[in-house]
Amino acid sequence: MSGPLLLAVDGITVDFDGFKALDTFSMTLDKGETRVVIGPNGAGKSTLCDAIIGRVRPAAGRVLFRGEDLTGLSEQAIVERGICRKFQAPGILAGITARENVALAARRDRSWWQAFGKGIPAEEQASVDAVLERVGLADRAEVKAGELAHGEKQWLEIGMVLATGAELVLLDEPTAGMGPAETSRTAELIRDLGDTRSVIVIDHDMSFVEQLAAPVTVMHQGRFLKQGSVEAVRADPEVISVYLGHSA
Amino acid sequence: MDAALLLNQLFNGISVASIYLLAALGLALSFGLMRVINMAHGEMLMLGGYLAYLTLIWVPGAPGILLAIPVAFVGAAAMGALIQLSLIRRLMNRPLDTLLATWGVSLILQQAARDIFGAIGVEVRAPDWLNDSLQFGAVVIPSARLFIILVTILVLGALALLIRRTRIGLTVRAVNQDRMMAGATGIDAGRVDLVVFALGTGIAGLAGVVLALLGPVTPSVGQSYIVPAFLVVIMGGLGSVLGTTVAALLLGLFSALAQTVVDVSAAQMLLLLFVIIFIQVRPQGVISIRSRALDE
Amino acid sequence: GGEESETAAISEDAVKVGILQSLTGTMAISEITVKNATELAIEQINDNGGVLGREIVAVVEDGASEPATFAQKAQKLIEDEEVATVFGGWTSASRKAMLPVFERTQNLLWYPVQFEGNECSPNIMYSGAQPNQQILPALGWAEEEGYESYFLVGSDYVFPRTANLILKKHLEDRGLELAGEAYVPLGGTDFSGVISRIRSADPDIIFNTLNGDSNVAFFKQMQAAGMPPSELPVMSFSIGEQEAQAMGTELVEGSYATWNYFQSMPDEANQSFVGAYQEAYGEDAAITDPMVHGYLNVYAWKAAVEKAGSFDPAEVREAARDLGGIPTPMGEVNFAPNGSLVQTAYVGKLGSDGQFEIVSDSGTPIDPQPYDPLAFPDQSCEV
Amino acid sequence: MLLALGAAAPFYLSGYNLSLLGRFMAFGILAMGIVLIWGHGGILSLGQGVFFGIGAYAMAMHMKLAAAGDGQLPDFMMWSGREALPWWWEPFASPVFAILAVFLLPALLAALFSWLVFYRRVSGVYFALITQALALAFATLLISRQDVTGGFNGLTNFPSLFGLSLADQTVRDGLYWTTLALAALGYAGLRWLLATRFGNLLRAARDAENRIRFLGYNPVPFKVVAFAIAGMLAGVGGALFTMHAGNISPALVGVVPSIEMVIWAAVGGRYSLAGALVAAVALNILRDSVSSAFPELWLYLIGLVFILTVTLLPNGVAGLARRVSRR
Amino acid sequence: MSADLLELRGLSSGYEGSRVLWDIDLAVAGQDILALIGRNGVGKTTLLKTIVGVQAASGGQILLGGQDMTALPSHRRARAGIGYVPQGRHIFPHLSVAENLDAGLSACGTRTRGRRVPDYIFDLFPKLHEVRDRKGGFLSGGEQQQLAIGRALAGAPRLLLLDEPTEGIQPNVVDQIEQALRHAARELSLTIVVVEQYLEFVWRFANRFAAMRDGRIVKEGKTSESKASDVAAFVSI
Ligand SMILES: Nc1ncnc2c1ncn2[C@@H]1O[C@H](COP(=O)(O)OP(=O)(O)OP(=O)(O)O)[C@@H](O)[C@H]1O
Ligand SMILES: Nc1ncnc2c1ncn2[C@@H]1O[C@H](COP(=O)(O)OP(=O)(O)OP(=O)(O)O)[C@@H](O)[C@H]1O
Ligand SMILES: NC(N)=O
Ligand SMILES: [Mg+2]
Ligand SMILES: [Mg+2]
Repeated sequence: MSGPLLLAVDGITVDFDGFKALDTFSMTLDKGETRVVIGPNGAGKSTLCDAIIGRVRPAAGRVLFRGEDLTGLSEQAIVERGICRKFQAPGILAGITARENVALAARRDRSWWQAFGKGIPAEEQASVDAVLERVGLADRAEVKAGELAHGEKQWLEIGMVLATGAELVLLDEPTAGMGPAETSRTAELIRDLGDTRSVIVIDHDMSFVEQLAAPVTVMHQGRFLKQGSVEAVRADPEVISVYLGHSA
Repeated sequence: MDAALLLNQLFNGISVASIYLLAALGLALSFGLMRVINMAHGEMLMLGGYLAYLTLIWVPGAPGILLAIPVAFVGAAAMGALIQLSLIRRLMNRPLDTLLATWGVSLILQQAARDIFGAIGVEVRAPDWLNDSLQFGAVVIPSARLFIILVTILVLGALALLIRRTRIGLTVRAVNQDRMMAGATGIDAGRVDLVVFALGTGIAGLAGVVLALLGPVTPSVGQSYIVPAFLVVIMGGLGSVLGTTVAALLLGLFSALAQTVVDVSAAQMLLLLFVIIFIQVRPQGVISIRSRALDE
Repeated sequence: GGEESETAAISEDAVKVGILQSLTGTMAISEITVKNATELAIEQINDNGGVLGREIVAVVEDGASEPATFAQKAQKLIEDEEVATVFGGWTSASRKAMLPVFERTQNLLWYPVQFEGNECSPNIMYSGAQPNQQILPALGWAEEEGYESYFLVGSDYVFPRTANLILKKHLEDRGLELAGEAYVPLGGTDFSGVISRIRSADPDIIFNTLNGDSNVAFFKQMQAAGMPPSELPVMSFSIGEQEAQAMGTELVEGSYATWNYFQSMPDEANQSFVGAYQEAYGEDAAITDPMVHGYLNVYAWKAAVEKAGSFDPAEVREAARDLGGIPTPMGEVNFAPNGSLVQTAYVGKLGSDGQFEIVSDSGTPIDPQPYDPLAFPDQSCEV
Repeated sequence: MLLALGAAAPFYLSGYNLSLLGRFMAFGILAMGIVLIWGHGGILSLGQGVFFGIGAYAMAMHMKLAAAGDGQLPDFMMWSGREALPWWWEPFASPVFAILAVFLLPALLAALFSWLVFYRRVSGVYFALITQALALAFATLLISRQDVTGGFNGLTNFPSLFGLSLADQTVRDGLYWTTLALAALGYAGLRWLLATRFGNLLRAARDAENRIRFLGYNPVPFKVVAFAIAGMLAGVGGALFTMHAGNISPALVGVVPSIEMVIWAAVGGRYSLAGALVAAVALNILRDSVSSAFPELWLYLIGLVFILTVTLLPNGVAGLARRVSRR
Repeated sequence: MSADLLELRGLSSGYEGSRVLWDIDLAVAGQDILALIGRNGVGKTTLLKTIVGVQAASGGQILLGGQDMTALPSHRRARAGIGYVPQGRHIFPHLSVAENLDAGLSACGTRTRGRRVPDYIFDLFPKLHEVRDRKGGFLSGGEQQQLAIGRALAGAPRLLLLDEPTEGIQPNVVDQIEQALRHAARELSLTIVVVEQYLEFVWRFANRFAAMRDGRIVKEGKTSESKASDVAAFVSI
């Protein structure tokens, strides 16, 4: 269903003063694949993102991206290799407009000596417009990002992640604070991405997960618990007992 | 280098560290809480020193020096409270501006001291038992320095108790970590700021008293201790009392030992170099607090 | 330059002079007293008919304890106020900064403080002691007293460092021992390391070129460490009556100082000067060596102007050398051809009243020697 | 308009006042650098005196060597007991090297220092305090190495500049024109820089450093480059100051002057290049006249100026002017 | 039904330069549970913040039990009986769970002395007992949400403001939170205003609702009288 192996998380353990937020966790992701990661609060989903993106150093294990070991690289070096992550809390530059936010993310050459110029190249300009269109912020483009509503900020940040052109996109609870309609739009957005990029989505909203129609990995207490389609996972008694309960 | 020199300097280092610590504690506390640095903090040392001087004119001898301690504490705390209410409160969330504005306060206080007490230093006559020294073989321990170490240990103990064990301490830590939420849970953050700031400047006032036992009290006495105190805060890590203590010890000992081989001025240079190298290794300071917040 | 100031600064009945001392900053406490003494002399001269029939008008500027400000204000006094001459300076740093201004404008500075020598500008009259008029006589006295091992403590600036450089050459030359040498930044108060080093060096005497407040900390910490001046003698070069009293005499009592003037000097000229000063500035005002030099500089300038019959700095400075005796509180003195004052050195011991008791003197006035022949054999003064 | 005012100055100011204006304008060049790093980069440096000092000393060393003449030691080395010129003094005999050093040395040192600190993600108040310690250490170093730095006295007594006599009024006028030209150049250059993407990213790094990291930018070089440029401007200011004033000493580069430099930018307006330039000149003129008339008052006054501008006019006089003109 | 506990009269509020709330009039009776619904960005969070006082009102009045709160700082309002569970939870990250709860006692004001965190909080959220010595900042999102509610309850509020309590919470914990809140509301005679996007959840739980659009309240009513699907229009596009 998808291309060659892109990401391999290989037995990583993240230890916080004796508490193992991730415990020899492994997973792989193919090029062009979308994967949903669910699991109880505290299962280690956000920590997984942190480990991939270089925010926390695993005590054991490796993260391989296109076969290259990422362990020990700086955040921006990892971003340069084509991984970008959206945080659980929206991370945007509040002081500049939505468009400028996206434009910054869209810059291909991010070295300081390339910055002594004004504006951005036409082809990047076009991609900025395309991204804004795609996340539905075209008419809010000139608003200061800090003044956007919570949900709009989330979209803007998704837009920024897209604009970086990253091959692997990590979305940690992209629908947090969104209503059903926005959620559907977000799902649509992510499905569109599927052709060109690999995506890892973390969320608790099962209806959203359903709309994504992608394979699901379930985590529990820092470990791998299950993997399968949404339906399979929903029906799994173990998943029901540790996570879903009966209301969902 | 001979062993006696080394031992003497080790002891001196601890006493210098004590002064650094008393000078830095208040800075560290209010930095942790309000993210502001009070550049007039050195002048709280000065104030403490002059208050000790005045107290000892009024009550000479041993009772005087013991009385000077609460007098200086209260006096400097009151001055701190005044600065907090009139200036720092207005500059909430503008730490760099606070730094500059309090520098203005520092200039004014120094000049005022010059106009009141004269530009030349005044001398605090300590009782004879503080001018003595204990001798252990080749190691000579001046009792004034011993007294300083003792005062520091007491202050530190009291402070640790206050922060760890009392409700005031809890509210201080809560405001420290999330000011908005502390207000919403019923904590009067403004009062916590005031109390902590006054407490910190009061401790600086104490530092002024012990300094007066070693040297003259001059309008600029604070300036000579304030930069090392800043370095202590930097090395200590975000407003942590333990970190501040460890950093003060490191810097005090480093400076004292450096002085056995080089001049005081070279020792100052080395001190900065030491701090810059230190932050290469531990940029978060001695005590680092891990947090999940994206921006610290 | 000089030509113009001849016309602008000097009117029918007045002549403008500059006084440039630190009125603010760390040096103010000392320098203000020199300014006062200078003003006292001007007032006295004006009361007695002025100079060449003209009243002296003093323009006072603040050097703010910063060398660059001294240079800037000197330029202002000369180029803007067009003064005939300037009285001022204390630290060598301020003098060094002003020197090029005086040389460029061909004006004349009267400098009142003991210093490290190694300088003789035709545009400066140095009335403070040269090293051979203060430091070396002190060493001579100490050697006679039988002290063999010397520890040198000083503030970190040019006077102590150069003075000690000269002292070290002479110690070596005389077969005396250098026990150690330590410098503390100006205003520094942490002597723990220095004292530990003194203790382990165990000298016979300390030669102290510390300046200002550092002295309080030094004597205090020495006392706390069990080494008061009564146990370990200290010879100071920057502690005068005023400093001793401000520090509290208990602390420094029994220590020594060498100067060319002490307030306790019994001569009548001195008594009347002390009386006049205290009448103007308070009964308890202490009188120090630099003040007297600041005071006598004005009289020397007056004498030179009268001898030259002109206010032109070039002529005045020629006339100032060899005036044939200017009466001053420290007796009759004279400027040598190299522009420095010929004067006697006195060693004093500080009593509990804050006054020095003179314990020794050089006997005859000493010719000033800007370059010490031992330390700087190849240098000489060319004026 | 400012340029015209500056250009007219030689025609109505006396030699002394022109030289004062020249040195204050040199301060103004430095103050514009503070606007770059503090206003736009959020980097408060309390150590600009260091870079000012490096530029000033580089130029002073050259003039000192020129004054000493061939093969001779500068006077202070002689009386400090030194027998030979230190190797690192030697290249300063060349005027070309000295001029290059004025521009490059402060920039390089600023880059190195700030890289060490920023690389470890130390910023804000911490950075300000470390720069203050740097200023203290630099001044202390200068004082304690008297034999090679002139110590507390600093360097003074250099009568000529590149073979021209500084006593000559046309040379002094020329110096003023040079200062004016460099100030104008600095202003134009910074304006351009702030309008580029570099300026945007610098401001983004100021507002949300970690955010831009996760967009793949490394904020460190942006801050380092800005700091180096500010260092260079400070160095140029220092060199010009030394030429105008005829001396440089540790008293001009330590903690207190370094902080005063920030107040120039604060009073002018931390985001305004022109404001900082004008404020540096105006405050120093004020200081010169107030300290002559009421020496005691100056410290109270500057203290009050600090407090009032920072609390009441966070955008300085430039901000006030803009607000007033908008009405 | 008792008299109105919370009353908003012509309340407006906003951020620098932009007005977010426009003349809000709202009354919440004692022991009511009011669901505040509306799309992203309509001003729900801003309304709650303005009621607790961490955001200043630019006009109008806030009355709690008839007492005017408008000019009071937030800690005074907390002490008057307003408990707040913010969006994003705002746990004190370096305080332990137990200390976070202790801090919640501050809302008891001068009555704090000698008080302990009531046991029923641990009965409501057993998980908190398990992690009571862990630092708040190290908890996962769901754990933090429980802690935030527990902390607000520790202050014995009369009025509890909840901002999206199910956001980012795993489904079975959502159930738990619902149970806990129902229980607390009943036992402690709480009045609750809850902002929520998850309509099914609030409809099970609230007895009244108010829908917001563009900073105004556009519809109010009883949850029993309108179906969740009827008001869904206010939440979706
Ligand atoms: N810096 C840290 N120090 C100590 N413990 C931590 C730290 N960060 C996370 N943890 C712990 O690690 C566990 C995993 O947290 P993580 O945020 O990865 O969970 P999650 O699956 O994203 O949960 P949620 O769905 O609630 O967001 C939690 O129990 C948390 O308390
Ligand atoms: N700090 C702020 N500064 C300026 N504007 C803000 C700020 N916070 C929120 N706003 C604006 O106020 C409006 C209302 O925001 P608020 O957070 O109250 O919405 P909400 O209804 O809670 O939305 P959500 O469902 O996304 O949480 C939005 O348009 C938002 O852009
Ligand atoms: N000349 C002096 N004492 O500096
Ligand atoms: Mg998470
Ligand atoms: Mg909200």
